[in-house]
Amino acid sequence: MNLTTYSTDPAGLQAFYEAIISAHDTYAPVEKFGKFDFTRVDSLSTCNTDSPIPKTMSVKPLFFPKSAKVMKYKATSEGTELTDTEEDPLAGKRVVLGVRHCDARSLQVLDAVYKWDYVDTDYGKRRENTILISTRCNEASTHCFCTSLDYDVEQLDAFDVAVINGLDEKVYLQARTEKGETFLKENATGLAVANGSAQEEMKKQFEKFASSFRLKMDYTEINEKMQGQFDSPEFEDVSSNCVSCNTCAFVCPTCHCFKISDEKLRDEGVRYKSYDSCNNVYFTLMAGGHNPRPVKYRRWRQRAMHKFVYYKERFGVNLCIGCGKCTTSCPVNISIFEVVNKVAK
Amino acid sequence: MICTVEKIIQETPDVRTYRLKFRDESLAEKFDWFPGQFVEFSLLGSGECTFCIASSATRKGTFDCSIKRAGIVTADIHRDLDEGDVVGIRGPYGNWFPLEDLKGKNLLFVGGGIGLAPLRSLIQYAIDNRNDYADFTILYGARTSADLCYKEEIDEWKNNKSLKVILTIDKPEDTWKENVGVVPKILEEVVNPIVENTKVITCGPPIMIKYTLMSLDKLGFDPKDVVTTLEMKMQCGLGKCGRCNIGSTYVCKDGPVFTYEDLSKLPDEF
Amino acid sequence: MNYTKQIQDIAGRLFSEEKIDVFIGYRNTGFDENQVPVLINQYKDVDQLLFTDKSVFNLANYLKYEHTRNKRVGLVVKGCDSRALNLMLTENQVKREKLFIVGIACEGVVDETGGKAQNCVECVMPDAVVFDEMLGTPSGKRDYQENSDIRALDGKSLTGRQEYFEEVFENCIRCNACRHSCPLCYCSNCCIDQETATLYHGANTTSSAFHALMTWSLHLAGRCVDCRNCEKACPSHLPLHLLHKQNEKVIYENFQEHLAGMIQDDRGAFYKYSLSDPDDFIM
Amino acid sequence: MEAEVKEKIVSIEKPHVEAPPDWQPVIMGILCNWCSYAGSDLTGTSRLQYPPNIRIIRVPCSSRVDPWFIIKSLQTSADGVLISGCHPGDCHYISGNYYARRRFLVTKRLLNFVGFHEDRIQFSWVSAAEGPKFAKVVTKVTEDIKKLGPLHLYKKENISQT
Repeated sequence: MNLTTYSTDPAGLQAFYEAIISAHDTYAPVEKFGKFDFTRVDSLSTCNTDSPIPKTMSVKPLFFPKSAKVMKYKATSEGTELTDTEEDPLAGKRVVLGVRHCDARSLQVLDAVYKWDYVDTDYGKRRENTILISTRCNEASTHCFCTSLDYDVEQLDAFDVAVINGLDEKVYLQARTEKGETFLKENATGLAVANGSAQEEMKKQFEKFASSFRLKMDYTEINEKMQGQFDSPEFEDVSSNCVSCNTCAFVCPTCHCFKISDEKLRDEGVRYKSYDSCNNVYFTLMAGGHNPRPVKYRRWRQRAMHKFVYYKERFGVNLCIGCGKCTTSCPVNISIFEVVNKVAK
Repeated sequence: MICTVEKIIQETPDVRTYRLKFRDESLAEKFDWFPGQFVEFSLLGSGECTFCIASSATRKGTFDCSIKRAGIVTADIHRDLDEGDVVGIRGPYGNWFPLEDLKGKNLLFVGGGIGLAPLRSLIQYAIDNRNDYADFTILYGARTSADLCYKEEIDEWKNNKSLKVILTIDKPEDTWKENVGVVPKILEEVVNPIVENTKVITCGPPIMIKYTLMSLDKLGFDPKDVVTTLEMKMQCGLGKCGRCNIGSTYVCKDGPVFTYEDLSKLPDEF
Repeated sequence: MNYTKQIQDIAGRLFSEEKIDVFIGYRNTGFDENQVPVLINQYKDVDQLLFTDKSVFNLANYLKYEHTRNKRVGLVVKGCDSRALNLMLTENQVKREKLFIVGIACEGVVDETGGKAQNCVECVMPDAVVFDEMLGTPSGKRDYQENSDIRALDGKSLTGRQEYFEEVFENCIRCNACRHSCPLCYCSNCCIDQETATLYHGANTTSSAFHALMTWSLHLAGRCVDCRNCEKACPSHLPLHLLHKQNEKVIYENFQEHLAGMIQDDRGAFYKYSLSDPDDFIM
Repeated sequence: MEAEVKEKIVSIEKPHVEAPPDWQPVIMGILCNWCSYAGSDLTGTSRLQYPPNIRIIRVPCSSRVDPWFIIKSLQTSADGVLISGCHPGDCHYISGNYYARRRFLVTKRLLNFVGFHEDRIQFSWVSAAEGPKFAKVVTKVTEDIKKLGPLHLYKKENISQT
């Protein structure tokens, strides 16, 4: 497979984006109440493809919305009629702009759970019909540690097109998958194919980016050490100032737990699948009153162990991609990086 | 799949058994399950709940779910569901009792309260394939005599010469002629099972399981020979929603039937 | 405003005299300039404590968790935090004799941008109202100011407000962080928690967000002390203070200038009445 | 005059979908057992006419009305809410309606603040002897809400797709 790299300048990139927006169903970060959400956009001026990571919600809601209809029913005197949900609003062909590496990677991680055993068709369709155009950051933000986790940030193929800044105001667009290659061929009409030095420049940019990280760890070591730490007293310590507010799980791009609930109105109703979080007391509370995880540190242990041990055991990847979103949105700034490092000590 | 409630049996003040029949006859043929598996039982408007199938596939045509009134959905089921009503069923999910391993062995069933439901499935299966198994003992306990499930069926079992049924209740009552005491105590004192060539299948409230496992240990049972089914909150039954996660195990896919040996390898979170 | 030294001294003294089991204060994360709450159990950790104008989170919140239950607790409270604590004491959530309260005469904390936070600019009572020891010079009660955001929204038409709030409720993801971070939301079974389902089964829709946030804010009406823990916790950055400030304004204007938690044994505006309450909106 | 009023209302309530021609408002009426419910009874026994749009729920006292009742009914089926209790001073439980009055004011103002027209939530004091007043109140509320049209805000039916 031969993947092409195109080169352009910031103005050319803007023009490229604009062309995409006018030709496709496009989603990009739009500012709302001081944070950025991936929303459908009609013009480039309303969105910010370069939104700062800590203030941007993850791309997860585009694939796993906060509340999705599973089915509908309607009871009449003749009987009950069940219908599948109407057209899924997220299943159409679309392009997502301004995704970060970490976000794109999170979808690869989610693929593992959604595609084992029973395959989630809705999710699969949304994934298939989406083209991700990802921006590589120039600099790490305070809580980022994506380079420390088990994937190659430089050669990541979780998205279709990579946008990478080069030297002298140059921007490179690189196809990373076949889907991206065809997409670029169709859409990058005005752009020149990059010359020989592009690869090197991108590497340089990556090195500069990688050296800007403040948080670094060795994930293999963490994985190994965490395995034996189920009974670690540190969990009680690190979770003592948690307020069990569930924010971390709701903003986390890889958290995928959900609940199923029915909403009814008179004789009709909808069954929804919505987010849930293991930090919630009710998460494992059974009807009989038995709760395997009644206290805070047990729930935190589940969260940390699931991210760094259990998921790895089961699916071979860590369930954390190092975006630091949970830390920035946590009201008391509990850092998952700090937690796992303390526990693994 | 849509099922019709054929019959409701009031087992105890708060447990009812719902006998379900497929509305679509052709589905009934295809629907096959093994003892220990569970279904997702859905009452529209209230939600979904996980229940184990309390009858054996050897008695085809209908299947039973025993439901104890405990939470929101179960309360709605008790209140709203009448004979002739329809419910949604997904399943069967999960794994089942290791039927092959049990062949030729002595079976000791230890059940408590509503925990007899998954055992009943296996008991029925075993009764229907009686020649495959050696000795047969059922130890069943409940809080009071009124809380004993499947009373009629227990009488039937008692009359069956090839099984031994031992009942116990926690609190003494005037009319009660059988054992009094918690299940683990009776297990040690009255049943006193032979350890050789015996498989123990147990299910009940978490606290009972905990002490039963301890006394089984004391009696000298190999953890391999003790089988239990776990209760864990589940919602999707498909290994997606992450609720039934214990360690890297999904109870809904890898369970709910585990041997004591498997359980001791899992983190202590059930 | 920097009381680091004094707080360390007090906490050290309390631990050495064995008067407390836990001390709740702030510490530096070591990652960025933000401060996080910390629960200290022993004397040797006392030097982690600090207090500056970045000590934002309302620590009274921790009195509702298992870590502090049945323990003797020392904690640091600013003006707004102490009002929340006052209400918790009045509503019998904590026992006064188990607490050692370090009150601060607060000069205002900073917000995300580094300026003085809005609720501190409009603060009516910067000094702790309940304390065992006071740090700083009390500046006394200030006049009530109407919130500037409320005034701006009141100036809008009904349609304008409607559009604005529709967007607010649409962006809510129903994580319930607001309720969990609120010190006065101490109910163990909350009516807006999805899974207790006394009211709501829990799809994360706009409709359910409207329902949850409105019910929640009305439960806090006349009790909210404007510490803005909820707003800090909200991952969607929703302007939750608008709902509370609106209620506070109506209550202040109509019910004898009531402000929550200012006086001990004052349970809140809805627990008392006056014969002269406005009646003109009723037919 | 009436056209003018209607135009004004249309201009201030947003997703104003043209009401179907046979549309009738659904009004949730929450009445106190001792005064207003007896009052409505009297209206009936006196054979006074009032619009049938009101759906009545009886509560022991107007202070039994949690603001949540109002929110929930607006969110599910109702286009408007009417709550009625004893006159101040006449409460069967001595002071219930004084407490209720405070809550009602805050609730009404908050709902108005987030975009509900203030006529959608109405309150009245109706004693057991005021049958004609009850008929008048219900007629007025029904007319007010008819002018406003169907309520679409935050309804469960039109919950957003995602």
